[in-house]
Amino acid sequence: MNALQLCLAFSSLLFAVGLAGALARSNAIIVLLGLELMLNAANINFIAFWRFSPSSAPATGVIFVLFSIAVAAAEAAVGMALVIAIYRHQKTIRLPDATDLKG
Amino acid sequence: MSAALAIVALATLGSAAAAMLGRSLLRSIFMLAVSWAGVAAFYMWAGAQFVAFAQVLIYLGAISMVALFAVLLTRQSRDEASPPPAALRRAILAVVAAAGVAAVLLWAVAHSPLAVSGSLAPATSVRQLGFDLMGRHAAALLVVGVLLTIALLGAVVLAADGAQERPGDEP
Amino acid sequence: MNPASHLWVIPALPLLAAALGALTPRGGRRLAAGAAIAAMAGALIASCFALHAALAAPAAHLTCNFEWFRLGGGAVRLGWLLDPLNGLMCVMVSLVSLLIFIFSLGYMDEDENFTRFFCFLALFAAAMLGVVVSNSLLLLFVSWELVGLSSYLLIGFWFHKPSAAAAAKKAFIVTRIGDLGFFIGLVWLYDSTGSLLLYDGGRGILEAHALAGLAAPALAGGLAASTAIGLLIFCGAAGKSGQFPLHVWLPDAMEGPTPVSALIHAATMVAAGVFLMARVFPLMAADQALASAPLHALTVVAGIGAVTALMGAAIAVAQDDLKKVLAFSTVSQLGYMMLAVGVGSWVAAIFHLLTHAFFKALLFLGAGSVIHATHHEQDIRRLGGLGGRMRVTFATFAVGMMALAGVPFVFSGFWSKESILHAAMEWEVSRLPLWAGLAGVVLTAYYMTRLTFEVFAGRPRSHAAEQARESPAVITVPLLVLAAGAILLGFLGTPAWPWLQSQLTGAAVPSGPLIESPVLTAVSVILVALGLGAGWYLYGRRPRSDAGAADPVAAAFPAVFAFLAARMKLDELYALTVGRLSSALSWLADFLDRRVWDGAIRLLARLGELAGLMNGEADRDGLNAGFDAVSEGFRRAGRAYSRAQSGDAQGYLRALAVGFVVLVVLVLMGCSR
Amino acid sequence: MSPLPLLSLVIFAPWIGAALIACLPRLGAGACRAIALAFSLSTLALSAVILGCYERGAAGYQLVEMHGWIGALAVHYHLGLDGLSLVLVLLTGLIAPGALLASWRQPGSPRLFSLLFLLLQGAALGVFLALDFFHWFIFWELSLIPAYFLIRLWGGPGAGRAAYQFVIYTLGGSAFLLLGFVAIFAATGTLDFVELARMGADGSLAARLAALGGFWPKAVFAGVLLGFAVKVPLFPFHTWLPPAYAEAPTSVSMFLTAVMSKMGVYGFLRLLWPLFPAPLHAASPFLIWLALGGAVLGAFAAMRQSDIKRMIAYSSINHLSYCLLAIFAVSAASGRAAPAGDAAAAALGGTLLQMFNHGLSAGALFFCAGILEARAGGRRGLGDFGGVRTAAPVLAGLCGIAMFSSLGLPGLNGFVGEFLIFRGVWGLVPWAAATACLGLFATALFLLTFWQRVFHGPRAGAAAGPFADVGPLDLAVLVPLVALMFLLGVLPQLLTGLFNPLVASWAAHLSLP
Amino acid sequence: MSAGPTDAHLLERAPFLLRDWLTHALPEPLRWFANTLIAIAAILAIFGTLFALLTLVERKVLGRVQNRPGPNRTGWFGILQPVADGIKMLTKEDIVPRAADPLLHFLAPVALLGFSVLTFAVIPYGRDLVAVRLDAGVLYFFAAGSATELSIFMAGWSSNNKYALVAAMRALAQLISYELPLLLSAVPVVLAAGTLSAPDIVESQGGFTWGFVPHWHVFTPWGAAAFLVFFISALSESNRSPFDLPEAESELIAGHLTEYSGFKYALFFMAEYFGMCSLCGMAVTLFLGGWQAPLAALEFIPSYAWFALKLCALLLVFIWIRATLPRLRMDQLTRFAWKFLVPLALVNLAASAFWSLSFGWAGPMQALRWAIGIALAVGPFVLLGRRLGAGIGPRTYRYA
Repeated sequence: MNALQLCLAFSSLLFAVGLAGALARSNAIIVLLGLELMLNAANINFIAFWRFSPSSAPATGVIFVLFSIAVAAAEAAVGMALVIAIYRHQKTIRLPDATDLKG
Repeated sequence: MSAALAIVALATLGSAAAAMLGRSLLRSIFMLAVSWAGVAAFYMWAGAQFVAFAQVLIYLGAISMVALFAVLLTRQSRDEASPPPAALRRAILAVVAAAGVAAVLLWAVAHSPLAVSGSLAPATSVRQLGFDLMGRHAAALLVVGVLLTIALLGAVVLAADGAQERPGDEP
Repeated sequence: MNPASHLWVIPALPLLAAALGALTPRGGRRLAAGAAIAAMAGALIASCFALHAALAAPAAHLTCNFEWFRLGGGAVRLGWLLDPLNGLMCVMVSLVSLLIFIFSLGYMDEDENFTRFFCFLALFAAAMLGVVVSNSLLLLFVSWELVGLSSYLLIGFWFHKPSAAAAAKKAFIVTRIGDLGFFIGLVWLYDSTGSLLLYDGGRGILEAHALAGLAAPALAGGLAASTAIGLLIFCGAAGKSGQFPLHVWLPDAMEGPTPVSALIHAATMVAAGVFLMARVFPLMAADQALASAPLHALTVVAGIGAVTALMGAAIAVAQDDLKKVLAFSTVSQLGYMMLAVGVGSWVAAIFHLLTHAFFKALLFLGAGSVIHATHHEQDIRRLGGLGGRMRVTFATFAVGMMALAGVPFVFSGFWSKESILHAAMEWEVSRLPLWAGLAGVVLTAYYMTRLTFEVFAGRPRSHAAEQARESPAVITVPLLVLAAGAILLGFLGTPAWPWLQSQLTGAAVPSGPLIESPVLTAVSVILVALGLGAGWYLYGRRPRSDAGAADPVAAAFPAVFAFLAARMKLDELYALTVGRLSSALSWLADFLDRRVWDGAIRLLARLGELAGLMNGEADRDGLNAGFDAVSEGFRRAGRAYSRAQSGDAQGYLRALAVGFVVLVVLVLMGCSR
Repeated sequence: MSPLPLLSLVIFAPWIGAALIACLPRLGAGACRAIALAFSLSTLALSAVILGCYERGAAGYQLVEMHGWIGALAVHYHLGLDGLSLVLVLLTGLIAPGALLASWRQPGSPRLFSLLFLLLQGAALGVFLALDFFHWFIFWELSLIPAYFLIRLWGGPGAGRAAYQFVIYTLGGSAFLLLGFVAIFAATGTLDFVELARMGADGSLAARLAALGGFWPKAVFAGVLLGFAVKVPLFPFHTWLPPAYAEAPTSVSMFLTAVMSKMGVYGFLRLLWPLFPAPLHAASPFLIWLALGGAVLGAFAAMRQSDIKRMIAYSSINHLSYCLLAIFAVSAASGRAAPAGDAAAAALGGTLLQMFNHGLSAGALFFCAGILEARAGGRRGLGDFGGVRTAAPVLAGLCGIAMFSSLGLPGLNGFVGEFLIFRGVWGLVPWAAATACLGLFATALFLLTFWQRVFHGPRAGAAAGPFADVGPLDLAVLVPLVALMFLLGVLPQLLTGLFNPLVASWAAHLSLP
Repeated sequence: MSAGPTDAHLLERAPFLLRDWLTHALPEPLRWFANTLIAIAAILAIFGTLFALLTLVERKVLGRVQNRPGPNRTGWFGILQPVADGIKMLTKEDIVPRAADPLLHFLAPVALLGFSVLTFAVIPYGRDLVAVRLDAGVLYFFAAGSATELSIFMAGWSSNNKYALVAAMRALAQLISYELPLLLSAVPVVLAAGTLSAPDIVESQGGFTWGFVPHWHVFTPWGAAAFLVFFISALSESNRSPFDLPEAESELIAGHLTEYSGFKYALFFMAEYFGMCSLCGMAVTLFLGGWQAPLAALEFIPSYAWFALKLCALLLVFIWIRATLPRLRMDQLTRFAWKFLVPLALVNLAASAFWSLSFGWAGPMQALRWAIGIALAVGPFVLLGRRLGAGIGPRTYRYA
């Protein structure tokens, strides 16, 4: 296992942890944060490939991660606002209770 | 090198797992902050200084704050009040699914022939990054800017719904 | 320097005054009146200059033509014309107008729409002068219609009186009937000659080239185009000048204020028709050379003129309204003028026009003075005895009356009437006009004598007449000036010194003896004396004692008198023919619209409705049932599928994760196989 | 060539205004009106700009804008302006703001009204400027819808029925028009007016239509003719007009009569005549009778109306029939020897002048009728008034000028157009001109009767009580119109100069394929 | 840390000489480590001393402003007062509430102090006198600064006290609000200097116009405006009056510090002063020319002395403001940030861009450039200021 594979393993595990959190917890905030973790894991992959890639494309990975972080920030802001809005309407932020979109 | 990586990875994973498992929401967030800091450390390790600082600035400085606020504003929520059997079932299912995904990923990582180039990190100065951002990726940068603006406004509108709060009060 | 190029100043001055008057508020009486009078004085001076320039070269037609607008390949052109005829008319019109303007200052003093009145008067003067100076039939027609408009406005000046409003409308409509003929004539002329300029250096319609083309027998029956066009133009002239079938508006027009009656309906506007005939005389006379033609335009003109002269005089005999008498006398005199044109002596017509303008204006103003003094009492039966109370008015009125009656040698009317009768006598076609003219002479003398005695002799027969006193100087001075004109003007055209004739024709007319045909003169003098004597015998010898007393003639011939008093029932005839016809036509048009065309559309709509109804039935029972079944099926399928939509976000995520794993595994298995 | 797409701007400026009003829901009534007026005035302002860059000596289309649009249908976005369009755009620019001002004190939502009105104005302008049937027809139909709502929502008691009849009738006509053009497209593969006119001139259009089948050339001609005949309207397809004009609110009546009725005449000149010279020539002896019917019977029918607005509506029929008469006479004479050229030029020039002049005078008359109606609290019968001239002398004066302009008094604008039409028609079909004179007579008769009954005599009816004279707002509408009546009566070259080359070229090509 | 300038004179080189004298005996890999340790130690020592002095100076100055002597009992003019305070703090009982979260309660002051200290790493104290030469130094500074917010929240929440929690939330809102103008006002400098590295920014401010006007950014229109915004935001970021709401004694007892005592309290205190110092240091670096001398003739004075002088001057201004201005209300605070400072900073960004673009303008164009620049700086200030003043009336208290 070389360094790159180590990094990738690290990111995979982080992704799995995030996924588990997002699936297991019923609190919407934690679910959102789990998603953030998954995003972070993806970012790690980008950086890892950038760092160890043979062709060493100029800074593409870094730039992608920057954009990804920006999008994550936006997602967090909107997500948290949604959580607050849901809370205001239903007095709970438990995801299993928020099933108004049921068909 | 690998040792540093291992330490960082373990710290990150550990704190993340603790965050996902923890009972207390706030503690979870603090643990997550640690985990994010770990990711930043990984970026430092990989030589992506700028990204590392951005990670700290945004995740520690902003997202964790937002999460904290969300937690505090929704404190009256019946926290984890689902009946134990259901929660347990969901937890088991979650762990199984996550484990499956992890297994697949790890298997893929392990079995992929991944070549590693130099041991030296590719040098990327902030100046070069800036030129790239403003040059080849200018359009994307603009789009992200618009996205962030809209997200900010949208978040304000969503959260301020009904209550007569000033937009500025919303972090 | 072409004097004609400045001719536009003459109509422009009063037009300016009219515009000023229109924009002046009601309070600006002095401004409006002052502007109008000043403009008229200016126009008079300019006219004098123009006349001077025209007399310098009587035979030349000074023109100034210009392009109005371009159309297609060509252009519509207008122009100004100056010759002695124009010049004289200009001077006459502006002088009479000026006097009447001044008269109006006193007469209209108490009217609240004083400024408006002067605005209309100035507009009228401008239009009339425009008619006179234009060198294009189109421009002439434009001014012509404006004359009609201002006459309409002035007749209806007291528009709150329904009779005045109706009279104004009648005047406009009746003259418009004639004008439509004129319009068609104009269009025809334009189409066949390509121009409407009277004189255009050889290309004008009154010049030889065009006339030759028009005089050829072109229409059915060997009629020349010029005959038809001339008659159409004569329609317009007849309408304006109150010739026989179209004269009905003129007596009604006396509803307007008296200065208006004097200016428009006696002196100037009604003369416009005669002027027009004189103006286009070459065109009217173009078919004379065409011996084969069944009808000559001038013959018709002469006939109509004769009929009008006689008819007007006859009706005047039986009128009781001061102004109506004068109005029918105007009709009659205009008939004389037309007669003169018809028999080929347009010069005599113009001579009579000029003298008539003065003495008829004088008479009307005298009547106005009487009416003013008696607070709008116009019924001669209720007047009387004014001779002693209003000496100036009486004296001047008597001058006018004698001029109109044709009292020999001193008064202008005698000379002009003599020249007309002389021309009629020399006409070869027929003697009828002469006889009609001579008959008219008796009647004229008779009804004028009747009028004078009724108004001025005897004793007052009403309170108003008792209270009457002489009018102020602003009214009497114009009377005196006009009286002087009524006497002196006649000496411009005596056969012994035919200055007017030679100037108008542009060729020296040899002076002859003072009396051209002694027999005719003798006859007419005797006839005048007869008329005067009869009038004196019936009305002067024993003046009417009170207003209710019957007229001596009415007592003798009640049927005839009533027929004449009812204006020969011509209005009723019109109501029965033209009025009925147009209302029938309008009923038809309305009926077609409301019932036939609209009915057809409605029928279509009903048919459409019916079709829609049937279609709807078919749809509901036939097609819809099948669609309902199918859509019910879709709805069930959708309901079943929507169960998967649990709303559980984590469930979706889980499914995603599991799906991902399964997918990867499947792909791997596929690859390994 | 101007770099600005001026013509698109002319068309779309009112629509931009409409969109603006639609997008600002909180706008106050005054602001709505002001915006609408400003955008309505844009047409006038832009036509001033157009006048600046307009080549007066040229007969063809100017300021042309041509862009590909729908390739599959060979549809182009094609705009162009010649003398005919220019005159009508000017007219629209003059009348539309006036009509909006006329609606200033009208009850009801000014927002919706302004919006619909601006839509209507833009659509009318589009009809006058479009040179491709596709969007021309869109504009043509789009003008109906706002008009329908304007009549329906703001009209008098019978407005519902009148508006319905108006829309259904004209839509029916347009349906035939559309079918006709579908057939033309099927035969030629193009919908461009310029192209079609070229084909019409050399006869290939007829030939291609005939190739579809012997029945088609006549059917297509009849369909197109019907579409325009209803719109103008040509007698006897005019029954929708009096109720629609009478029931519409004043401002809409003004616009309908001044601008919308010109759309039909425009169609005759722009489409029917160039595209079907031969069929029109064949049909014109019959059509002349119809036009005469409109001119004479329309005028006589007006005499019988007791409703002032209906009366003016009939006078519109009468006036427009003169235009049609001139067109049909020219068509009847086409193919004759050369001397007819002068008369044809006069007739066509007169037609264009008459279109403009009728817009001015009928617009002003409807406006005056609106004032009377407003003062009388909704009554507008001839018998409801009396002696208005005593009560409101200024109104009487201005209305009188408009009336005399309408009955063709020389010195005012109406005369020049009618004179030229009669002069031309006389040169081509003398008996028709002579017959049409009956219409002139009847016009004078009914207008003077109207004037006498409403304005003269003692004060009676609605004028018996307090009766206000015109206010500044009314003057703002009437004075420009009246001033133009005088100006164009004296100086018609201001207008004829714009379209003279066009008329000359029309008159010079009076040939049949 | 590099070897230090060799061509400069002795005083300028003194820190490096001292360091090299201490470590020259060590072998090469260790020397690097030792050098770093020495830098850390020096920073801690110097700023620790500064902190001690600053507490004293603040109290003395406040006293003078309020017309009283201030501490004057311990030592000469009270010079030993900080020592006395320190001893007191160290010896006091460390109280942890029973309901508190002990771990976070402990971690909070430590993390706060840690992050505060971290920010010192990138500030250039003198020519080549910088602990870590980072390419993205300014970004690092802000990243580290933003992390302190977390610690404050930690403190507030872990105390399990409602005052503390409310104060923590207030602090969060305030810090986040003012973080934005702070960052945005630094961006123009980055734009002008074309680098994120703090030493390079200082270098870019070297030189003089006409020999006596230094090229400091504060002497440009946009720079002045940005400095103003930065300074105000810095006041707020360091919880200084008039923005000291989180620890408003009269409303919230002592804010998030309510449940802290003894040494932990001292750590908070220290972290706060450290943050203040580092912000002032960054302000000096960005706008006041860092260690550059104000006149060419004064360059004989060593660069670190100039830096210290400027830093002290700014700190005194901080104290002076504390003595002068009253506290703002919460709504006024956020409104001020979002409606005034942020737009101003954004417009200023444009002004700075204009300034860069018009770099080549000369002669009369130069005057125009100044006119436009000043207009771009002053205009928004006036316009926004007018709007800002419009809405803030006295608040009506509904239940009072």
